[in-house]
Amino acid sequence: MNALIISAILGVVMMFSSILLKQKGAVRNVAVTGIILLILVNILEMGGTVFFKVNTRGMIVFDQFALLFNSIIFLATLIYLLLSAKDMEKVGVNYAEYFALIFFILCGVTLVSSFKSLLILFLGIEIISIPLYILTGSDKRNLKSNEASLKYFLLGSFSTGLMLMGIALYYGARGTFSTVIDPLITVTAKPLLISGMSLLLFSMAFKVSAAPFHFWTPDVYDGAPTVFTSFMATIIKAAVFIGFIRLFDDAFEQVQSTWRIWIAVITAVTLFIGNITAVFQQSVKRMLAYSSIAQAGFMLLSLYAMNTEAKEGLLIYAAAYCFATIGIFAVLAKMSDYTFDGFNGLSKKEPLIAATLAILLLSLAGIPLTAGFLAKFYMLKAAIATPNSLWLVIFAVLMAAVSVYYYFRVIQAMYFKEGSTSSSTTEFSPFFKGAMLILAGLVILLGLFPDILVNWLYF
Amino acid sequence: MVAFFLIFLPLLTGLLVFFIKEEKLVKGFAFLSSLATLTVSLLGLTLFKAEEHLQFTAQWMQPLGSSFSLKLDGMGQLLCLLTAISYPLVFLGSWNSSYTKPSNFFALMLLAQAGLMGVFLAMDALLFYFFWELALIPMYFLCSQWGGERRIQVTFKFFIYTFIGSVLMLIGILYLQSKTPDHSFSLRAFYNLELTTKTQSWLFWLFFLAFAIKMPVFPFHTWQPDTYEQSPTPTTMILSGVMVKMGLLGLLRWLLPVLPIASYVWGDVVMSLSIIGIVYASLIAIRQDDIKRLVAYSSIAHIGLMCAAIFAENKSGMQGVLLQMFNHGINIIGLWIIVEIIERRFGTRKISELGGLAQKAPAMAIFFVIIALANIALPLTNAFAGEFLMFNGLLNAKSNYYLWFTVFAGLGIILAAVYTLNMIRKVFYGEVNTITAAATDLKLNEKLALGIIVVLIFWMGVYPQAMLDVTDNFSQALTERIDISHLFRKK
Amino acid sequence: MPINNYILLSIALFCIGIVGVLTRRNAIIIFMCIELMLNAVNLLLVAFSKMHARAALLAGDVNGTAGTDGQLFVFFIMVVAAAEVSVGLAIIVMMYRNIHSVDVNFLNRLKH
Amino acid sequence: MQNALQIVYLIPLLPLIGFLINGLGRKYLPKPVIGVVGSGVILASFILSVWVFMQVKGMPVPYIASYFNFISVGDLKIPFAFQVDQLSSLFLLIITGVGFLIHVYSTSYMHEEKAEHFGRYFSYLNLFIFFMLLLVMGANYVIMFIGWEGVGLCSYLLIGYWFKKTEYNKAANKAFIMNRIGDLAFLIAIFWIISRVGNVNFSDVFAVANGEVEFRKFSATDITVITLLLFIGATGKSAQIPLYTWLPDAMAGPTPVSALIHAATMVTAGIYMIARSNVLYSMSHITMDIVAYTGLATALLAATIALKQNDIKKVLAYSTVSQLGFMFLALGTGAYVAAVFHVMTHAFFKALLFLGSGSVIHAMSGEQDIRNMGGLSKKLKITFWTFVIGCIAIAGIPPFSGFFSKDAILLSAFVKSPLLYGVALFTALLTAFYMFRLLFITFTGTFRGTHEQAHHLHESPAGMTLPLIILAILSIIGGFVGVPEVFMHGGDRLGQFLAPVIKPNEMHHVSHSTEYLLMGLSTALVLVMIAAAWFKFRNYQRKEETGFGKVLENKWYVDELYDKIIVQPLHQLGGFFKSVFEVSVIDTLVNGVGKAVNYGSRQLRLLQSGQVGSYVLLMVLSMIVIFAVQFFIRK
Amino acid sequence: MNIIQILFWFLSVVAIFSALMVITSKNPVYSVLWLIVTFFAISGHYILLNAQFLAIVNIIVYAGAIMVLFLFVIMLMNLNKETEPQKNRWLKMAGAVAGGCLLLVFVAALKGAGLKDQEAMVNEGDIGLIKNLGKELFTTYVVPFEISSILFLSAMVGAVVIGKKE
Repeated sequence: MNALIISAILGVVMMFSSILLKQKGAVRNVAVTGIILLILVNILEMGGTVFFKVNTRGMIVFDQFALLFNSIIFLATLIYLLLSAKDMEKVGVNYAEYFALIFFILCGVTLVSSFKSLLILFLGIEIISIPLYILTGSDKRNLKSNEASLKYFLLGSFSTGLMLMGIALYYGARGTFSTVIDPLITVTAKPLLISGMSLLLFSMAFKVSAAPFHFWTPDVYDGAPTVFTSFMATIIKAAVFIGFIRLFDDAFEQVQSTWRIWIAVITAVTLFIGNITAVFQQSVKRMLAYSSIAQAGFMLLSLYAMNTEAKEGLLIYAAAYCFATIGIFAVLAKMSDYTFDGFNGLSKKEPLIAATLAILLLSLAGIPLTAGFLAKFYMLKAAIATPNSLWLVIFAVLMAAVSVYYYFRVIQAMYFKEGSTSSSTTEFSPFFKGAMLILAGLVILLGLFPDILVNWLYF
Repeated sequence: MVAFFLIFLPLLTGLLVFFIKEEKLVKGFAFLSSLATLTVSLLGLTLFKAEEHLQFTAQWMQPLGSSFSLKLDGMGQLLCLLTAISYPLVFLGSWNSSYTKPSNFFALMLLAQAGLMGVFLAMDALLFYFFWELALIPMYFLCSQWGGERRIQVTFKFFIYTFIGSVLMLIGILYLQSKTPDHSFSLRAFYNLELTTKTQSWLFWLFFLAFAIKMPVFPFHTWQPDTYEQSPTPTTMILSGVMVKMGLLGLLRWLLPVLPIASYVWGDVVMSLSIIGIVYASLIAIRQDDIKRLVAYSSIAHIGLMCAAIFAENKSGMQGVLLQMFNHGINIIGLWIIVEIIERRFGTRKISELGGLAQKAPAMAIFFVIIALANIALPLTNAFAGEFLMFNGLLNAKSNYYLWFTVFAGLGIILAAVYTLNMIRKVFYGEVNTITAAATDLKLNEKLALGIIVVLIFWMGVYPQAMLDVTDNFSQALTERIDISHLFRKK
Repeated sequence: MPINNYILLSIALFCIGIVGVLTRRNAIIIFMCIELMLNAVNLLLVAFSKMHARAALLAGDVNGTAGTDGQLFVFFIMVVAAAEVSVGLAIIVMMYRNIHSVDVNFLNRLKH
Repeated sequence: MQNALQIVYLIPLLPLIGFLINGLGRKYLPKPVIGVVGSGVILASFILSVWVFMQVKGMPVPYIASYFNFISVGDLKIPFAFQVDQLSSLFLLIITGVGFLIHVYSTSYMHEEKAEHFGRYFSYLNLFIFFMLLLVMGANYVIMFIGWEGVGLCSYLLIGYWFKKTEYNKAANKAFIMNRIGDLAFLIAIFWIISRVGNVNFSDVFAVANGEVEFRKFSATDITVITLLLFIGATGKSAQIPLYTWLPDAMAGPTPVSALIHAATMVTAGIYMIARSNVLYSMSHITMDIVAYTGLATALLAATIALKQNDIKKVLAYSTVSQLGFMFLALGTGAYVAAVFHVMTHAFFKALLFLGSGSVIHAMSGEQDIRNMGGLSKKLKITFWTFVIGCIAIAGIPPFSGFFSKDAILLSAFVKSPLLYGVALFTALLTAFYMFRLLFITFTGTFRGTHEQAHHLHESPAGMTLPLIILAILSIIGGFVGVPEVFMHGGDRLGQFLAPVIKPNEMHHVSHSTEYLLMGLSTALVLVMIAAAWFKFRNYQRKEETGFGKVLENKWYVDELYDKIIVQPLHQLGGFFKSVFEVSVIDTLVNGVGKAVNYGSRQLRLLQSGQVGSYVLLMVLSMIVIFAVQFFIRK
Repeated sequence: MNIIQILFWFLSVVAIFSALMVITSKNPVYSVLWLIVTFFAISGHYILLNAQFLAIVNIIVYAGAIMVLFLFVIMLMNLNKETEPQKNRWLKMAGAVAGGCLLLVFVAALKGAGLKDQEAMVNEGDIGLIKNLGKELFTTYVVPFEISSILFLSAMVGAVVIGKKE
């Protein structure tokens, strides 16, 4: 609750900061301070200190899982702001508004991670989506950005329609929007429930860009300003995933046998399309878009397994994935050439950046010692515990091997290829380097000791 | 503590080396580090033989059912010693090569050593997997950065290939873990599993693929000649001398004892593949003109024999394999040292372009001939006892086709003689030509490295028992564990 | 009125909306079709709310509030729709400013 | 007394030390020192061998000196142990004795080599002696095998001693590889023995074979397989059909090497091995027959080839093959003692002949083609006369040594079957013919070489002639140790001496008169052949061979045949694997996966058309599919 | 067939017909107008279901505000002509067929929904009255209500960001 309210307030504060503060740096500082504040109040709430006692009538429940997840998301956002906030200046003039939107989105994220009513889920998703449409189109002169924004908006609204139909059918079957199900009540209108479940599945799959509802992802991620792509591809995706898993864990537990197979199919298709398509990409940004689809495929395994390990794993996955991808996007945002060749010889020019980037890429590829490995490890471990899952797991790891191909192309470019004559990068500030170093350290730390994260769950 | 230091020393020094700038210093430091590791390894064999020194367990990833547990058993002793010996040799033998960014090169080499040690010591499946990959990553960077012209594609193929294998293994590990009663990754827990034949069978292939690619066994070998050819030679030495042993170790520690029934059931298939590989690789080696590729194919043949002998599933075969793992490592490093010298001096690896080196560089010729002969298992050289025991194991295998296996594997011995002697003849004998006319003989450091190798060759050749004693308990326990005859008796 | 009638009607409207999205290329009309879909959902929700209200009544819950949540949800949908429309039209206008068209087929810079 | 024998390890150790000194010091030591060290260690070994020989005389059981565990795995324990008994001590004498003479000879023969290579040469020779001693002293099959392969190695090194010549190196490779084929069979035999006996000690193996061990037994198949495999091993080392072709090529090495390795010692290792395993062989008639017939066939084949060879050493080489065939014939007929006897006499006279030919070659400045020689008897008197003695000995004229040993073999062949005897006798006659052909072409008639050679002709130095003379004497008297019973009561001393190792042959049932008759027959016919040779070749003139002679000159085209049916196909297969199978099958498969992924990627990304309409369509279609499957199929 | 049923069927037919006209009209302005008709029909249904509050809100917000906004934008862009070029005929067909199939599948899926005896209360019940709804909204649903303000804020900021001239 703390985070929900504070983030809303912060959003408003940021709205006004553009009027009050002329200096962009000051705005940035306010935002960073705000996010740190968010983390603090959230951690306080984990410790039991709740500032705002609001009766939500059971529609929102901040349990340990949600709080821990929020902390991770806020931490990721902090890192994101530290690394990329400066690059937002390049996007457009509404600098402070971007931060306001980001804080509103975080507000939506807290809702999505803690809803117990479909209404809240719906509102949360919309609070996330609407600012995102804006952020995607924030580079107003850029036709790509326009296009991405409109595509995202149209497709997103379409999926909202699907979601609402799903909610309506759910309501028809259950008579309530609450996801807290009395296990004793059996639903008579099962087709209604299953149809509703399917539609919700589709729309949530759309939001997490799972195939075959992923089509918006590459275009939107590609078109959006890189700083915001970073935000969308990581924090938002992870947040929606938490919503996804909560929804299906709570509301549809009774029909698990029905949706599990579909999740399996969607997982397989997502892994396949994401990984395979990424192979041929020439632009790193677009590659990362496909890679985010592929990673979503892996995260779907947690949904498929839906056991304790899966949920723990999803937290780690979210953290690992967010940290790594944010870092890569942050570097990418500073490059003038988004193709793979743009990275040629980076290790010579910027050894530290190259090294940290390599670690992040290794993490995404799932190489041990990095958080990415453990994340995948958790997913596989969770999935293999469910019966008849072997084919899916094997498919998943084979696709992971494919993913190595495109992640390593970047490493190859950085380390083993000669750079072009002209400097294709802007200068990296020492601050940025330091932040990258910390990020890489975090990724490795998490890869070695996942306990530090998971143990919070059992406080 | 010995076990811990074997990993920790190279890891720490490896990380330190990154920050040294001066090339000489880097080399010296790396060399000293490798010597220190060797000392630790030797101490583990002599002064600190007691159980408590050889074991190391620490808490790690407790909730996952894993722990940081290391142990130096017989095989571990042997392979760690091999790793520890090969590094000083490699550094010494390639002392004259210079690299761009030497600190990175040597740091990665040492990190790879830490990874290798970890693979050989890990008694926990997750830890094993960790190190398995960790050994690979530095190798990937080493080969891709300092290799030959086609290094990037070739190394990448190698990497993806092995990566696919290892992720499949990961699934196997995960499945096994999910079946253990206390959800533990420890080796002991795996050993206590009782799985049905069917389950074992598919698990077997998940594991075997990983190991087969690593070793490599026909037909999963095509990454290997390319990689050996393109990698910088010190890396190739480690790859072929030490790293391929990871696959064999995997078979011996993680496959056979865990899945004994499947190993028995599929043993014939695996042995057939291995033995096809022996003949196949040997025949290709005969036609090779590139020394590196020749040695690479010869390595495939040798590894094929080891793999086959493992699946003979008797103590003689096991002991032979263990001994041969060590000796093959020593020998092939020796071969590479000379190959590297040749390549560096003459700028070519083409056998057809060389000739008459024995006149110009007699010491090199002598060393090479000795090592090459050891490589084809001449008696009183180190490989003999190993191959002897392996063949003995093969002939006494439980398989119905043991005689065929032995005969065809034996064909490999003959073919090995053919290609090895042909190479010696073409490279060292005959008249000198324009390329080799200006040849000079070995430098002191090269002589020293090769001298040590030759001493090892003869020592292990005359008194192989020294090593056999080290691994005796291990192979005894292993053969007892994989003995599934009691299952048949019940029926 | 049998609830099935309402379900069928809503579904029909919903599908008409989808067909519109599929077949039209004017961004505004596509958006309108989406609004149509939302309205279909609204109708269904109201029908369900009345269905549940009736069920509660039959079960003896006389002054219960059963079914209000459905209608309130509709209210929220309208709220959201309004917000969405404002943003959506802003985007469309922005698009139009740049390329002087609202034809979605022109949106093909981003592909593959 | 027996403990004194503990020091037998010195016998092989001394040559090893010589090898190390000469090998490591070859750059620093002057030639005389190398020569002295090289020969000296062998002399010391010889003295020790004589001492050992004295000790073992009449010793009922072999003395086994065990030093350390060579390989020990589970129940399989292979000690590094030496066995000293009558058989091995006899071989010790031959090896170190003849070896010493050849070392001495070499000091002169190789005098023109550079010190470095001179040292290398002697180190190889010493190493060879070391391995040969290991071979005969080993107390089990594995130690024997070590020596077995070791001598192969030395043979390889020495054949390719002049490593600049590609042809020589090829010959060396051929020798090594052919030997390896045999060695493989030997190895498999060892494994077979291990699987049945549990270890490889001679004593244990023979004990099991003799049925002295409970629980362990050889089946008839086991015996046959083991003995056959061992025999295949022997065909490699002792140059029998089908693995004999390396030996003539091995003449590429320096002549003393040919004398030592390819005539006197190494090639007889096969005979030693079978004689050593006589217990096993006696149990398998099939193997015995195969051994006998193979030996005879080899003897005949090699003899026919030798008829038309023009290289002085090649003739001797084929003669060696032929003589070895005789020995196998003896073994196959159960006359182990005769075989060993022939090994000994053959060592004397064949070493003599080779050294003699070396002397000739030395005098002719490296010329080996006898067509370019002739009339050398005038200039090379000692060489000539010793050569004559050698020829008489090999032809088998009493009382020269060859007569007795060959006679013993013929006799045992006769006992087995008259057919064998007939062919063997024919071969013996051929032997006499080609040997004297060689003698007459080389030493009589007129000189056919160049002027320069004629000018250069001289008798060899004492270092070379002295060994010739000693060997000539041995060739004359060497046969007396095995004078048959018919001539002398208490004859066949050799047989008695070896009795503890080789059980006397019981089937020796030939009347004395028959024996005399056979001896007379063979001697008479040999003399006829010599006379024929004299008339045909005393004034030899060069002429091209035609018809059958050409086939013989080209060695029945066996090398070409092997090349066609074995070498070439394997070579082709290797080429096929290398450039076709590896590339277009395996690599294509592996890379194909990558290519497929790439191709899939290229096609799959087209799905991302950029059109909102198609995206929605695809989404709707997948929804339809999922719904349809959900509600109509899965239920 | 009583009056309610007649009304139901009438409104349904109007809704579907006008909805179809929305998607088939060439002129965007007509589409907007047909959509307004649809909304009115739906509002009629609301009244039929005794959900007067929603009926009014629907007309005010949707028909009144939103559709006017649409109309306004269309006029602004001068799109009131039949400017839309022919879309790929096949794609159009495919779209229509896909939509039809979806409808079929939905209908098939929901036909046996197990709600055979369930009916929607028509023309009675007072939950749809403004009093009841208002009470609920400001007690139970006050939190979502407040949250929706955040949504509006963000939409507002967004509209400013997008709309503001640079």
